[in-house]
Amino acid sequence: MARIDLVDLAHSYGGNDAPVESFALKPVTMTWRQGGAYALLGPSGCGKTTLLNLISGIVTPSRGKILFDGADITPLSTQKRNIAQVFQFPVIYDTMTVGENLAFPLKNRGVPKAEIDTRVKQIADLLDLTPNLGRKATRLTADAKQKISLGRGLVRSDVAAVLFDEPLTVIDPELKWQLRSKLKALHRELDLTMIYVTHDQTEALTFADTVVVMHDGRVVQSGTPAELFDKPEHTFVGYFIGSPGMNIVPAKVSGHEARIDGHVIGLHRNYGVLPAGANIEIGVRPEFVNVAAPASGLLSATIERIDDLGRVRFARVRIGDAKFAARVPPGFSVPDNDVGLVFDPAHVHVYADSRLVEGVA
Amino acid sequence: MSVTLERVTRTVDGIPTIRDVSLTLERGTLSVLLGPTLSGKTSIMRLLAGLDKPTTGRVLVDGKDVTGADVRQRSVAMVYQQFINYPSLTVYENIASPLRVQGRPREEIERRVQEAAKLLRLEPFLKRTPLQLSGGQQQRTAIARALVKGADLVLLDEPLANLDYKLREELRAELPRIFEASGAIFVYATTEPSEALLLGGDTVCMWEGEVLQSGNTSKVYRRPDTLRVAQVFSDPPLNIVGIEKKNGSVQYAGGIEAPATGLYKSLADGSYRVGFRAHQLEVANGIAGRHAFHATVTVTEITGSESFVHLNRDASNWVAVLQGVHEYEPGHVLDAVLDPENLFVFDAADRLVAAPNKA
Amino acid sequence: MDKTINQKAWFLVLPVFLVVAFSAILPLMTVVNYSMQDTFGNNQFFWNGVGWFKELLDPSTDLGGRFLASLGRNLLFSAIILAIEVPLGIVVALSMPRQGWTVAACLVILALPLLIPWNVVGTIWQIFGRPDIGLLGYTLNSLGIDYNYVSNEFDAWATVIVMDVWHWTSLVALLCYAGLKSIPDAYYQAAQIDGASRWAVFKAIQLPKMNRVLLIAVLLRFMDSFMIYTEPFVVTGGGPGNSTTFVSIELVKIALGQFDLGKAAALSLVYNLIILIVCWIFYTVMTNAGTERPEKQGAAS
Amino acid sequence: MNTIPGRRIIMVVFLIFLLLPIYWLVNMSFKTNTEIVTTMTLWPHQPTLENYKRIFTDESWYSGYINSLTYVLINTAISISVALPAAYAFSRYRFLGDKHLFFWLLSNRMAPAAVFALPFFNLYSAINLFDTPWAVALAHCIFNVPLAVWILEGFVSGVPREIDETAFLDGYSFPRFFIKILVPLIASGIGVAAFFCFMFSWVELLLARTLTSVNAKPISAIMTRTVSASGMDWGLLAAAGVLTIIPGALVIWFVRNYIARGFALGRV
Repeated sequence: MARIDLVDLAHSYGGNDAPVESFALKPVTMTWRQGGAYALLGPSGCGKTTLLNLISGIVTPSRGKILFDGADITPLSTQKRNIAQVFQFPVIYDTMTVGENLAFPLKNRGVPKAEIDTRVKQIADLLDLTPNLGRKATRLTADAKQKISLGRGLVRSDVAAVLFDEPLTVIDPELKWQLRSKLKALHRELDLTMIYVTHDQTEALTFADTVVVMHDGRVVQSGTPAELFDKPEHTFVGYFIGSPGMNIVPAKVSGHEARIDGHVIGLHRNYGVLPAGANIEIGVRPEFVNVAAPASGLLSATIERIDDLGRVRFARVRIGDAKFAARVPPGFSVPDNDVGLVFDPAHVHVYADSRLVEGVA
Repeated sequence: MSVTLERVTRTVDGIPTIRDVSLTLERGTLSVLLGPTLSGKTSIMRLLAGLDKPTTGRVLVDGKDVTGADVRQRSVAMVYQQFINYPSLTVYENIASPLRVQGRPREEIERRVQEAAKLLRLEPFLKRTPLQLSGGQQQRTAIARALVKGADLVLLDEPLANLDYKLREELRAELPRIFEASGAIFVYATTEPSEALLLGGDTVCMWEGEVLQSGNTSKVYRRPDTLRVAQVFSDPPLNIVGIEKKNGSVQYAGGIEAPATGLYKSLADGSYRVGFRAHQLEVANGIAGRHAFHATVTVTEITGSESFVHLNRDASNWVAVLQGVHEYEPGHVLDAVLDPENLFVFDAADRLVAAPNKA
Repeated sequence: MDKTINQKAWFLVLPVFLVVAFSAILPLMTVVNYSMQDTFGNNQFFWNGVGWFKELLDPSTDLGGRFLASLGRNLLFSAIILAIEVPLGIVVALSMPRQGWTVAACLVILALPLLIPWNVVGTIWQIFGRPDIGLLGYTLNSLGIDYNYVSNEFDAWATVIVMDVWHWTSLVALLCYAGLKSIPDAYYQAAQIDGASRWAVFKAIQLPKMNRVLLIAVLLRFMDSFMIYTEPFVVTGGGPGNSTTFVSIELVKIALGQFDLGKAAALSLVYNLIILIVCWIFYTVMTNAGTERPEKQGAAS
Repeated sequence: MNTIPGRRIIMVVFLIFLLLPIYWLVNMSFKTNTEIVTTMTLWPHQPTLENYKRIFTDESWYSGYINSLTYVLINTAISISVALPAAYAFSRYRFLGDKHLFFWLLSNRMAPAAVFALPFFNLYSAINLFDTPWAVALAHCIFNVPLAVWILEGFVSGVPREIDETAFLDGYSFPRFFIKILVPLIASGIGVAAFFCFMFSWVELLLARTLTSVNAKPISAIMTRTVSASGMDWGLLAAAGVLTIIPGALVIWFVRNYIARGFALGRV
C-alpha cells in the first residue's frame, strides 16, 4: 500500500520537444495518500488512460517522476512496481480454473503451496468466488471474470496500488451497481490505494473519495464529490459533473452584482474589479435556479421546453441567445412563454477565462 | 398514414420472442418502446420495418397488408444502436444515399442534405468519412440519413446506448427538437425510463415479448396498470413491501404497524403489495407518527445532481434518492419514511388499486 | 444477429456448386465406374466388382502391396514433417520482430518459398543437392560425408524432408504469427503484473490463444504432405527403388504410367476416402472450437 | 515480453536457410553451362544473360509463360466471380445443406490432384478442351474456388449485417447494394483471394502437365523437358526457374498484411 507522488509528470506521444499544448498529459504535480480511493474522470481522449499507464509502468513518461512512498519508481518496469490492474475487458488465463488463476502470481514468485492455498481461499471468500474455484475461468460471466482479475492483484499481500481501467464497460447495466458496491466495500476493508479510470461520473463519484477531473490532457480539478458539485473550479467541471450540467452564461460582474441582459443578480460575495479583457461568465447549477411567475425584479426568460423526469422537472429556457436550464418547483403551473428566474446567490459562481474567481466574503 | 401490428407473434428456433402483440401507430406520433434488455423491443422494430416476418399475425400500413412486402417497397428508416453508416462513403454521401437511390434531382438532394446536416449540426464534417468522427457524430450522421429520406416510419433502436455519458445527455436533449421538425411516425426503443419521460408522446411498456401497457407517457408513469409496469417504468428499481390491511390499520411485512391513512383508508381488508419509487421514499431521522422504517445503508451512488441511497430493510433492498451530494457510510442506520398519500398499492394479482392523485 | 433462414440463397451458391461439381463430381463418377472394372487398354472393360478394393487391402497382392507400402511411407513422411515444421514454425513466429519495416521484410521472405511453383522447388533442391554442381552436395562431400540422394535411400529421405521443411515451415510460422498478433496487449501486461516468467507467458497465454491457428496449420500441413507428388517426383522420381514413392506418385504411375484404369480408380477412391475422413474430423473440431462460448449464467433479464 | 531470447539469431539463421537455395538458383542462372559443370563458384565469374535471352527469344520457351499466365488469369477470374455471391450466401444465410456444402468445398480444396489427373484427362478430351488453357483453368477450380469462397466468406462476415439492412431500407436493390456498397467494403478481401487463387494455380504442375500437350504447354511442363543434346542445360533451367518466382515475389508486397489469412483459408 503506497503513497503516490506525481512530480511535474507529463507525457507526449510525439516526443519531448513537441509543444506542451500537444501533450497527451500536461505537466501535473499531485500526491495521492496511501489507502485513498481516487477516480480519474473525463471524456474519452482527456489523458486519463495515459496517466494510468504511466503509473502502471506500461508507458514511460517523457518528463517528470513518479514516487511510491518517496522512492522514485519511474525507471522500474511494471513487474517491479508491484501494482495490480483490472482492465476494460476481462483478462483471464483461459486454460486455468478460477483457483489456478488466483494462484498464478504467487506461483510465479515461488510462494510455498500451503501458503498459496490459504491466501487463495481467503481472497476467494472476499470476492464471493469460492463456489467457482474449481471451474474453468472461461465459463464464468463477465463480472465474475473481472473479480478474478482483481483477485490476482489482491492475493499479493504487498501490492502497492490497484488500478482499474473502466472495469464496468462490459458488465450488464443491472449488475453494475452490485460490482460497484463490492469494490467500495473492498476499499474500506483492505486499506488499499485504488485508482479508477472512467468517463461515467456516477462511477467516479460513487467509488472515489477524491475525484480528479481531467480535460484535454490537463488535471482541471481534484476534490471530493461535494466540492466538485458545490464549487467547480473550472467551467468544464461544472458542465461535466451533474446532470443537466451547470449553466454558464456571459455576464458583467462588479462588486456584489452580476448583470445579464440588463438584469441584475445579487451575488453572495464581493468580486471588486475583475481583470480587464478576461472572459467573464457566471455559473449556476439548474438545481439552484427556480422558475417563477414573471415579475419586474426577476430576470425574465422565454420557455422552450419543459423536461418532466417524474421526480423533478426542468425548464429549458433562453435568455437573449444563451440557453439556460432551471428547476420547476413541484406543483408550479408553468405560464406559456415568459417566466421569471429566482437565483440562490450562495450557489452563483463567477468565472474569469473559465477559472473560478474567489470573491471576498 | 398509420402502421399496425395485428396479433403478431414471432418464434425463433422454437423460442417465442414476441407473444401476441397488437399495436397501432398514427402519423406524427412518437412512441417509446420501454423495457429491459431482451424484452422484444428490437424484434418489434424489425417487424415494423419488415426486416423480419412475423410467425403469425399481420403488419398493416393504412389498412393494407404489407406482411410479406419486401423492405425496399416500404417507406421505413432505421437507426441502429451501433451507429451504422457506409464506411466507404463521405458523411455527405451517407446522408444523400437514400435520395440518390430514389433518383432525386441534384439540387433537391443538395438542399435536403444541407438541411438535415444543419438540424444535426454536421455541416463541418460533410467531407469526412464516418470512421474519422466521434461516436456521437457517427450517430448523428445515421440519424440525418434516416430523416432526410422523409420516410413515413422512423425507427431508433437504443441510439444513445453506446455513447459516452455526457454525449448521451447532449443528444438526448436535442432529440425532441429533431423529432418535431419531421412529421413522420417515430418509434424509439430504450431501457431508460428517463428517456421515455423526456421524449413524451406515448410509451409502450414491454416485458418478455409482451406489451404490458401502452398510452400517454405521463399517464402510464403515473397510473401503471400492474406492478410489473411500475417496475419497468422505474429507475432505480421500484421499491416493494408487502402489507396486510385489517380494520383501520396497516401491518407492514417486517414488523411495522401504522394507521391506515391516506390511500390505505379506502382499501378493503386483505393483503396487498405496496410499490414506491426512490423519490417517494423520504430519508430523515425520527419523523414520528409517519410510516417510518429502520434501514441500514449498503452503498450510496452519487451522480452529482442526485444521490441514490441503497438501503437494506428486512432482507429486501430499497433505494431512496436525495438531491445533491449526500454520502452515507455503509452500515449507517437511518429512518426511511413513506407518505401514505404518495405510493402505489397493488392487489394480490398485482393489479393497481390505488395511486397518488397529485402530479 | 445470427443468420436468417433463406432458401433463395441457393441461387447465390449455384454457380460455385456447378463449377466445382463439374470438376469434382463428374470425374469422380468415372473413377467410381472404372474402379469396378478391369481393362487391358483398347477400351474393353470387364466387370470386376469389388475385386480391386479387396486387393488394395491385401498386402500379398501387387496392388495391395504397393498401396500399403506407399501409404506407410506417406504417413511416416507426414508424421516427420509435422513433428519438425509445427514446433519450428512456432519458434520462428515467436522470433518475428515486433514492429518497424523489418516485420514486412521478414513476412515477404518467409512467404517466398510458398510462392514458388512446386516443380521449381523440386528443381532447386535437385540442383542444390547434386555433388557436382550443388552447393549442398559439394560442401557435404568435401567434408567427407558421402551424400548422394539418387542412390542412397537415407539421403533421399533426408533431402525430401529438408526440402519440405524449407518449402512449408513458413506457412506454420505465418499462421502462428497471425495467432500471436491477435492477442491484446492487456494479456501481456497482466502477465507482467503477475510476475510471469517467459515460459509461463507462453504456456498460459500464447499457446492457448494459438491453438485455433495450430489446428488449421496441422490440417493444411497433413493434407498437403499426404497428397504430395511434384517435389519428391522431380528430385528423386520416387527412388531410389521406391523408397520415396508416396501414395500420389504410386497412383500416377499406375494411372498414367501403366494406364491400368481399374486399379488406379480403386486406389483413387480409397485415397480420397481417407482424405475425406481426416478432413471431416478437422472440420468438426474446428467449428466446435469456434463455437465454444462461456455459458451465460442467470436467466436472461 | 512476447518474444523469446535469441530471437534475432533464430530469425537470421532461418531466413538464410530459406534464401540459400534460391540464391544458388539465381547464381546459376547467370552462369554459362560450362562454368556450372567445370568449377564450383559462389558467384558467376563469367556472368552471362544468355540463358534469359534464350528464354525471351525462343518461342517454345516464352510461350510456356504466356500459356501459364493465360490459364491462371482465367482461373482467377472464374474463381472470384463465382465465389463472391456464394461467400455472401454462406455469411448471411442459413439454407438447406449449407454446412455440408461448405465442408464439401473444404474437402475439394484438400483433394489430391493425382486422383483427378486421369479422370480430367478423359473428361476434357471427351469435350475436346484438351490442350487448351480452359482445361487447366477449369481443373484448377476444384481447389481454387473453395479457397476463394472460404477467404471471401471471412471478409464478408467482417461487414456488419446491419449495413446490408440499412442499404435495403434505403431502397438499394440487391445487385446495386452488392456492387456499390459491399464490394468496396471487401475490396482488400477480393485482392487477397485473387492473389491466392493466382498463386495456387501458378504453382500447380500435375494437372497443368496432364491436360496439355503442345500449344497450351505451361512453363512448368516445359521445364521438366529441358534435356538437350549435350545433357542437361542447367543454366537455362535455372533461369526459367527464377522467372517463375518473379510474379509471386512482385505481388506479395501488396498483400503482406494478409498472407497468413490467405494461407489459412481466411480462418485467421
